Amino acid sequence: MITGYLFYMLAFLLILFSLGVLMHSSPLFSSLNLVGSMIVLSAMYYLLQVPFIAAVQLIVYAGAVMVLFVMVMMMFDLKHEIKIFSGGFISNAIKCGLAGFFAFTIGATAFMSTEMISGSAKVKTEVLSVKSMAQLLFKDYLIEFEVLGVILLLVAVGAVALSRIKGGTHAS
Amino acid sequence: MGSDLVEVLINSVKLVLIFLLMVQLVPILVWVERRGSAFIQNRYGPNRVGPFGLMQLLADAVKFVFKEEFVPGKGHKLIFYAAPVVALIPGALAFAAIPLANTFHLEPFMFLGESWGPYDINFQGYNVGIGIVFILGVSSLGAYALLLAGWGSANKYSLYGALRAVAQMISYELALGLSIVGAILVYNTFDFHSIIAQQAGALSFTISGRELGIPFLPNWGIFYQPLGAFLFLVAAFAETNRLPFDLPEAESELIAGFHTEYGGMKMLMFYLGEYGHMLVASALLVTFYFGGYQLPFVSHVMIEDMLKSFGLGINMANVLTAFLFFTVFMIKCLIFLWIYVWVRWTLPRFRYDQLMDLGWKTMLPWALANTIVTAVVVFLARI
Amino acid sequence: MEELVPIIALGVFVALFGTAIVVVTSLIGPKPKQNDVKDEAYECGIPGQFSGHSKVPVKYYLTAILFILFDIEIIFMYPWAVTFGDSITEGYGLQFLAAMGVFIFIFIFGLFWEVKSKALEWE
Amino acid sequence: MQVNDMLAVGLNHYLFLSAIIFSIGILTVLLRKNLIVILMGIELMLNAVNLSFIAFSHFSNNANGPVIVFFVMTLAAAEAGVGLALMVTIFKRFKVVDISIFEKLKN
Repeated sequence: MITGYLFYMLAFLLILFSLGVLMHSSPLFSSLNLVGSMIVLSAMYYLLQVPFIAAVQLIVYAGAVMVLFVMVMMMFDLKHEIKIFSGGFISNAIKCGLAGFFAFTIGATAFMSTEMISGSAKVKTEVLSVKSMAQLLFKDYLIEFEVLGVILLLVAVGAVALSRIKGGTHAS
Repeated sequence: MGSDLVEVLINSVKLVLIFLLMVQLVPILVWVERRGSAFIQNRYGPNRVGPFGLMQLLADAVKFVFKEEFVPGKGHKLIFYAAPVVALIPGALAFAAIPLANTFHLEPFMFLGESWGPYDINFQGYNVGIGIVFILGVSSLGAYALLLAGWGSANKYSLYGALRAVAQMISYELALGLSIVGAILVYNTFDFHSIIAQQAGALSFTISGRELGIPFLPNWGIFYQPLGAFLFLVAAFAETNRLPFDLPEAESELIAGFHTEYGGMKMLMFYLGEYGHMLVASALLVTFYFGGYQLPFVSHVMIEDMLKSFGLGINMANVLTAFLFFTVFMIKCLIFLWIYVWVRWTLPRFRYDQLMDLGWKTMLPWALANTIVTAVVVFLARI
Repeated sequence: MEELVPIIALGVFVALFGTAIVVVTSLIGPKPKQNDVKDEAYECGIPGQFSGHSKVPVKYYLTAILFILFDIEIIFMYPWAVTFGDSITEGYGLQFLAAMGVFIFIFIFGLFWEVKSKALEWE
Repeated sequence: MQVNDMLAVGLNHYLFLSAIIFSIGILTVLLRKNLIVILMGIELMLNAVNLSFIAFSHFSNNANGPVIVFFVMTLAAAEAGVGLALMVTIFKRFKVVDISIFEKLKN
């Protein structure tokens, strides 16, 4: 019962914030809207009984990635954009139509297959324990986990190398 | 939030009380800071208004309320006003997730002509089950208040102060997060109640099946994780931007850092956020390494039984015990808050490159070493 | 998940509390006339030289990127640390230790490389 | 009765929501000019997918979903890191972060 109310509230907020990302003319406000949608998504994960993933969403997305985005926005000092959308009216209309069609397709598919999924009636009632997740992570997905460590190392090297390119934001 | 009216009421009052607890701590801490610095520097400090200068804070509060309203001309109004409000939220949300006293049981009682209960009441805003990870997640949102304040003021000193503060916060967040991993390895849980329960009694541990114990020491985490506790304390100092790590507010370089353009109540709200963070850090330190709300060697059942033997009712005895434990918890927290003040007036400020070097090249490797050694020792002890 | 309700309630309450303080003090406080000099950014009384939103060194964002990467590696240690004790009693502790050992080795290698490449130097 | 039916939130509610968020992400990528906002659109799409993963795992009682989400989050963070490093480099070179820079690449 209360889950239903919470879901609709969070869904409304999520759509609102996402539209804010799309529509706001200032990139800084777009990024702040994205921060909002990340926090709402974290609440939604909590609602779906994966509190650990919810906390990770807060730490990684809201607390780290979005801080970086907001910081870069403030560093660039981007003004409000007069023309925020690329392309002309017709091409944009086509793009909107395609995205709408895509959303409709996914929605219709979900609606058609809903009996197939809900028929299994295996809805989780208890909270997903971190331990069962860790079992999967460090046994079944062990290779992926180690590869991820290597990828993070490569990204660090790449970021440092990119920042070495001459110039500087204060040179302008 | 609760199944019936009384429980919902109790829980709501609890939330508000915990938040007010955080808010009212600020004037006390400001007083402690002024008098404490005076004590350390061998002078009097504020002593004119009221006994021991206690009323000085009231005078300050009145002054804050009647300050002039000011927004810098080029500043962004919405962001400028939003920043202090945002600064309040992470500290409050994090503090409400920490248990302040033991869970106590209320037998059914009569209220408004109806019978209510029984209840089991946590002295805690909410029990999220993943405790420490939730707190790390929520307090990582603290960076936004600084960024918003720095950008909204349209002042380059504010912006630089904010960027410095954020760079410092995120650098020390690594050491903070990593220093706790050792403690989690020892306790095997994220949940605060379980962590505190494991610290009951006298110090005892099992090595390869043999029980070893030191009867005169409490079973606190500090004896398992001394290095982790120290790293946590230092990282918490840097997280809260306190001296010796208060580079964002270095007066000689940056005026007052990210809140240069703020005054009056809005400035006070940044202080609320900062002291809230300090309180959360102290509470975490107490919970992880100093036995939480427990008195050493004494369990809450013993005190409840003792109170009952004095002829108190069950409910009364349980509530009184919970309040006793709450007092113990607050005293432990206040000791660490005093350490914050003490360190502030003892150590000089770091230089910025020294600060970053300390975070990345000293504390992070030491925290990593702590984790590895703990893992190996746990493995060898339990195998 | 019932616990979401008090979390949201507290968040909203604190936000309202803060907003109320900001609004009330802005109503109570005196409002002297603003002038151009007062509206300028505070720079110790010297006339401002540059616009408020000046450019900042790239160093800060590099620190933020490196923070993200190390932060993720640390977060992977949390589920591991919670499960490690159980894994020993269930008999595959060595496997867990080895899995995290390799990961931490990569972590240390990355940290060492960063220190070596002077990406963490502040002048 | 109808209100109660509405409040019984099932898998398809979450899937609809995920589809909507994904479409908004696609539109952000397709329509916006600013490169960093485009990057944010990609983050939005990834998050929509994460939401559907978690929803599927919740409604079929399967612990694999959260693990995959964990991996996706990690990769998204890494992608954002490299993406923003590229943006800063582009900003240094062209003084704008706009998709118009790709027109300059022709010559």
